[in-house]
Amino acid sequence: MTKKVAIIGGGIAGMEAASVLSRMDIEVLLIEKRQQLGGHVGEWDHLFPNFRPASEITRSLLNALQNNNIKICANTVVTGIARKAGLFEVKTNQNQNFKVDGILLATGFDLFDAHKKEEYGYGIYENVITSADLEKKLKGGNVLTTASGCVPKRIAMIHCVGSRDEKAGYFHCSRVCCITAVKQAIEIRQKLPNVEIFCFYMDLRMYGKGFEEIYREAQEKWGIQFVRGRLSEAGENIDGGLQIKSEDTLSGRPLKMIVDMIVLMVGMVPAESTSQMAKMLGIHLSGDGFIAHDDVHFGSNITNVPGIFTAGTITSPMTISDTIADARSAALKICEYIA
Amino acid sequence: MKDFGFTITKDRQIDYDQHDHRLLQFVLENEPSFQACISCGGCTATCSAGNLIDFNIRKLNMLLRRGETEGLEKEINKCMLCGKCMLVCPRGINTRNVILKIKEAIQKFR
Amino acid sequence: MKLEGKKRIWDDYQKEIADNNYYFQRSCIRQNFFPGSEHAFLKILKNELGKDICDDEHHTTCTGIGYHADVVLFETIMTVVARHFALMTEKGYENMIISCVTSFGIYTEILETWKHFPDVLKKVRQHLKKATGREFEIPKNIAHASDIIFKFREEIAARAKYRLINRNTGEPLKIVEHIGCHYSKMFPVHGVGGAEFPYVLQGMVESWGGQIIDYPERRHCCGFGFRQYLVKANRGYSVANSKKKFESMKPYKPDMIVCNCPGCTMFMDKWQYTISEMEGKTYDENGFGIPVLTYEEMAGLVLGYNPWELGLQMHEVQSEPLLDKMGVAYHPDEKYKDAAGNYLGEPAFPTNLKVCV
Amino acid sequence: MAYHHFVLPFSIGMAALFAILMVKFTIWIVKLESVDKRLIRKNLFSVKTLDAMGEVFMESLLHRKIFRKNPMLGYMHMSLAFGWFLLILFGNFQAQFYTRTMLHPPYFPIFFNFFVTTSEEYLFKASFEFLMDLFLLIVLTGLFIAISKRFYSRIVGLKKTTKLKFFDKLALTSLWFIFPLRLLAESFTSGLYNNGDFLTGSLGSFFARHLMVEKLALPAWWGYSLALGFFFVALPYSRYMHIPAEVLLIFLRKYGVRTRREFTSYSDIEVRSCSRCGICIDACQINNALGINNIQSVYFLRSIRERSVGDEKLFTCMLCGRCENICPVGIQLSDLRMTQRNKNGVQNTSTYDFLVPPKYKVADVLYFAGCMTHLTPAIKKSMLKIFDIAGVNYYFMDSDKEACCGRPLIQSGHYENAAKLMEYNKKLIRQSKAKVLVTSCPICYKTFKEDYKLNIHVMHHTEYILKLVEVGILLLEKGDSKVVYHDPCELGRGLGIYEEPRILLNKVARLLHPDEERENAFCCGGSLGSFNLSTQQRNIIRDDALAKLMKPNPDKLITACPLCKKTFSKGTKVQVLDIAELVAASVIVPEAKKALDMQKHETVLVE
Repeated sequence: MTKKVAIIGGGIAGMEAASVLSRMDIEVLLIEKRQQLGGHVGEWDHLFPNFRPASEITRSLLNALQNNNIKICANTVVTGIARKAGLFEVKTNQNQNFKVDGILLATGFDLFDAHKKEEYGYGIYENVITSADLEKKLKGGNVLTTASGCVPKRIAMIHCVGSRDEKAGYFHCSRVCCITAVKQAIEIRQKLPNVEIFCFYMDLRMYGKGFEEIYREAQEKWGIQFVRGRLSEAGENIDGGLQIKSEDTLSGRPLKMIVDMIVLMVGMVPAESTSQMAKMLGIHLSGDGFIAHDDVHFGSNITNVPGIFTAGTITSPMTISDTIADARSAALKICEYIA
Repeated sequence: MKDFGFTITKDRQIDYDQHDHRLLQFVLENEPSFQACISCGGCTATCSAGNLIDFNIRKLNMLLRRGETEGLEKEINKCMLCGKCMLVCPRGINTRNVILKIKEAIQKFR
Repeated sequence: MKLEGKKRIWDDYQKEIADNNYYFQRSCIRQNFFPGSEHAFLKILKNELGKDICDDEHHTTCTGIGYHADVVLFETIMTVVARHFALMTEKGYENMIISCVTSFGIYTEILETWKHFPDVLKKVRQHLKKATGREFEIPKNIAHASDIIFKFREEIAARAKYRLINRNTGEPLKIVEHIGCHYSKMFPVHGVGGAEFPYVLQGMVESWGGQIIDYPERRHCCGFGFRQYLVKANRGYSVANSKKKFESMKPYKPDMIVCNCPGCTMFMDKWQYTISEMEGKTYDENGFGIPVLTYEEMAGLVLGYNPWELGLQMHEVQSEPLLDKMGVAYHPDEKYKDAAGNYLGEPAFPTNLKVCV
Repeated sequence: MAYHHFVLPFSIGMAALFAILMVKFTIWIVKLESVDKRLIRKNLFSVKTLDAMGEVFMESLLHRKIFRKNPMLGYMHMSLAFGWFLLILFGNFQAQFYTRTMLHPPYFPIFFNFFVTTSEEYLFKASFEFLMDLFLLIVLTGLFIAISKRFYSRIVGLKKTTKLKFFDKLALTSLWFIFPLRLLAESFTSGLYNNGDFLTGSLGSFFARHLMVEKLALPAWWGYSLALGFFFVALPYSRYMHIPAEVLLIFLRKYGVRTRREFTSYSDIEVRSCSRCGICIDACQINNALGINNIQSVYFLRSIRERSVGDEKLFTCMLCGRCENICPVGIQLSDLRMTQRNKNGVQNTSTYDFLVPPKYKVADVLYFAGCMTHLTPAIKKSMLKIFDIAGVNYYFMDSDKEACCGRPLIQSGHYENAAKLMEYNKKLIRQSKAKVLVTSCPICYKTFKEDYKLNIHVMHHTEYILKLVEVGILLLEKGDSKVVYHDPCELGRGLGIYEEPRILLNKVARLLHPDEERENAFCCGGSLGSFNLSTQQRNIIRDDALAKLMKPNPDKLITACPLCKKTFSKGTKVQVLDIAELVAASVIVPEAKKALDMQKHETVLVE
């Protein structure tokens, strides 16, 4: 008899795991709360480190889902999961009731709500946007302008917004924001060659393959400046410009400058659904609010509840490459379990 | 003007918009490798002059980047141009030329 | 600036403020330097709003200045504050109004400490008992005096004789508000509107017809800083902070500054004089300086109180230009007379700051 | 007297040339520094003048140096210069023999074959006719190579030939026409009168058979004269000015005049003496390894002439001295570059007040490691070990308070700033009362030796160690490792230390020889002389040099400069050592050493 797996979350982790499992002759239910698959990546324009269009990723993942073993349930939210006779019974808001052998949680992350950093004035100052907003603007293909329609002359990119910040409630590093800032800064410079860009960082964590190289390119080729210091506060000027204050820690002096636009590099935080799901299933969370693995080295994809597995950013912030790798290993783990 | 026995303290803040960035522009145009500085401080650590006095070439370069050029001339004149900094720079910055260009720029924009 | 964004934050920082029956805790600086302010406050509460408020002659300073100047220990100040609670308890009140932002900060800090460290509270009760034989209840509600005015701003607006509108142009007056660091920066939840975009003064100004100016250095400290002012060698640092604010607000051409904290009022006012004497610089267009008012004085003007009774002549920056804009009636020749009508003589005039004579 | 209007262009051109040259030479000599003038006065009537004449003959006519470097190119230059010289010389003899008098107009020998068409006999007529045709042929072969070089420079083994200006083109074109036109003119005339020797005669009879030589002869003579005239007028304003300038240069050099720190009249003569042969381009690693071919000495000198010296030409150069070593004219190219880097009086602003001499310290030997050696501590350690084993009373003068020797500042053109550092070091040296100063860094070594004007013996550690070995204080054990020695620029070409390291290395290892060594050694690419090269560019130069050095497949690469060591060690897996390290590892410490008497020490100290 064919085995059946429910994958909750149709972002790139869920999609990749679904396609791998389906090729191993396992029936997959891919449950996505929204109309579209692709998750956050679907809303992104281009990707680091090679400026590849994000749509290429989602398209190729979607193509791999064209398979008889996969059933996609869009606009579907899981309302309950119960264990019955070694199987899981999954109930949804569409009044469906599925019996599956294993469950893969791939519900991903939420972007940090930048409103919470009140002193940065997101939602109040016209020219404060988030990295996700910027990505939407870039995707729209329009010229980047300030709220008053002018071409910005100076832009500040603020790293670690909602990451590594006890005051924002999150201690963890979101891993992808540093490199995203570099990527976005380069993209802005490509579109607006006369704009000055300052990245305000706490530490630069260019850990991935090719990251350091584009960081260097950002400095050398695009003249992007990096200031080590956290933004303390932003204030709006009489002409809509933004006055920002930080310490230039490497000069050991406070720094003030007027910029035309601020881009807040919002981090990855646990999705709201993660804690609900964890509660419902009795899965452990780690201190950062993401799903925990009991063994830090061997425990990836495995939860404390047998039969329930994880893939992607439900367990910690990840890049796309890491997410894909994690989804593949999750497929392997789940396969071992149901075999 | 009245003497109150105290004066208004000068701001320590770097006011980026109030500064003259011509020096920096000149140095960057003539020695673009300066862009790549990550302020690691290797140059200062190996500096022959820096081992004798409070001469911090990393910080000077940093202040130049922020347009804080006051006092730059007095400081940069302590450099002996020996080139040790160039040998240790992890980003391959042509530090000696940076210094020469700073000196030149100081003359130019005096 | 998007108002919806601010409203969203204001919604997050709603504060419970008692309706009536208040025990009033005066402020050292306010009653000494702006004596008309607390007088006006009591008058507004009693006469205009008909509230029951106890102005107790037995309470003392909270010792906050000493505390922030590192000469009074936390244990000491907690006991002094405990005594004030005891006085309130003895008088049968449960809601406390605090006139001073420094005190307000200290009270909230102490109450927060007791919440987390019940042992400390126990000890303070023992200390107070031992020292004075008194016992106390923790107030049910603590509010800064401005919170009360904020709460009843619409009632005051209904009784207003003047509005914060420039009579000549019909435009709202442009007003800079300054809430004072200790009002909500330590505990944003205890301030109306929180710390980053506080609403307490803005709410009053809006209700009374004025327009708030949000300028880049709005959040910056006035420069008082206790140690910074108290030690003469540090005063240059204190004045530099006020100067930073003046420079930042100047392009907006504000008609007045309204302050929440008595210390801030004092320094925003007096440093304008100092800067004008030191550098010949003033921050309005005509050389008078920007008038700095307490919120009680502002409320008093709105309600049509006599500006000299409000004590506006006690300020370093004189307020006649503001009174003229608002259309407030005043008698120039009564400016330097006491309540009984005796001429008190003119003060020494500043060199650079203009004064209407 | 023989005359025809066509001689006018030649005569006027020649007169103009002589007049211009007179003016130019006079100005140059008048403008020389007074010290230099004194040198001329002192040496004018000495054997040095004869010496100079000899060199003029060897270099300006025979082009011996070019010959050595590149026989094909040498032949080209020699055939043109010496061939033409012989044509003129023998042409005059011929005219004299013919007229039997010394007095004839200057154009007469030049156009001899036009004026003398009869078969009238004179002494050695046949020989003269034969020789004149032979010399013409020699010149023409040289010209053929020159023209080919212009179109295809690789014929003469040059990778790149120089680029030309207007007057150069005029002079060059005229020059190309002179000898073919002479050949035509003489051949037509020979054809007309049925005379001439193997070349002009046979060509003449050939032409006479096929062409109307009677109508062509005169225009050809006109052409010949015009070509000469144009050439002479263009010469002082073209690259060919190098011919007379070099002659003057040779004399002045023989008299002891040298390039100075400032740009003098002598420097100007040097700049004008450049023949634009382009040999410097081939020697330059920046060209060979990086393909940058607009900063080499030939272009740099041109930029001086055109007053367009830019930072790129000025500061990219590594001052390795390879071009100077190979320059056929012997121009002091590195020093000339330094005259342009000179920033004295402009940026003399450095202050090194922070350098406070440490406590008075006396020693026999001073050791100055140098800034770069502090980044290669193994060299330091080895030297200290050698000093200790040798029992030398030494003082390590820059052990913790490192003051730079000043050479990097000199190389940047800040001589006056460097002088401040030199003053500090001199004070230390003087107060030590030492007799020998040993340095590990050739960069420091050169400046201590040349700029400090010390009255004590300055040695590079290579020389010093060898001395210790020679007097028997140090005993070395010969190992079996195969090593290649890299000559550091400043030590080799800079100061001619080639033998000492090789003698030492032969005592401790098996020394292998790369193709390019000694004067022809490469620069490692780390040079402090360049201010513009990027790390990547330096790495390419390094790798290029390494590839050639490593051809003999050594176990170890030995050098004698901390900077070379540091540069090379980043580019190869083969162990790179300083000679001091290898020696220190090969020292034998015999019991007998202790018995060595102080006399041996004295020998070292005194020398």
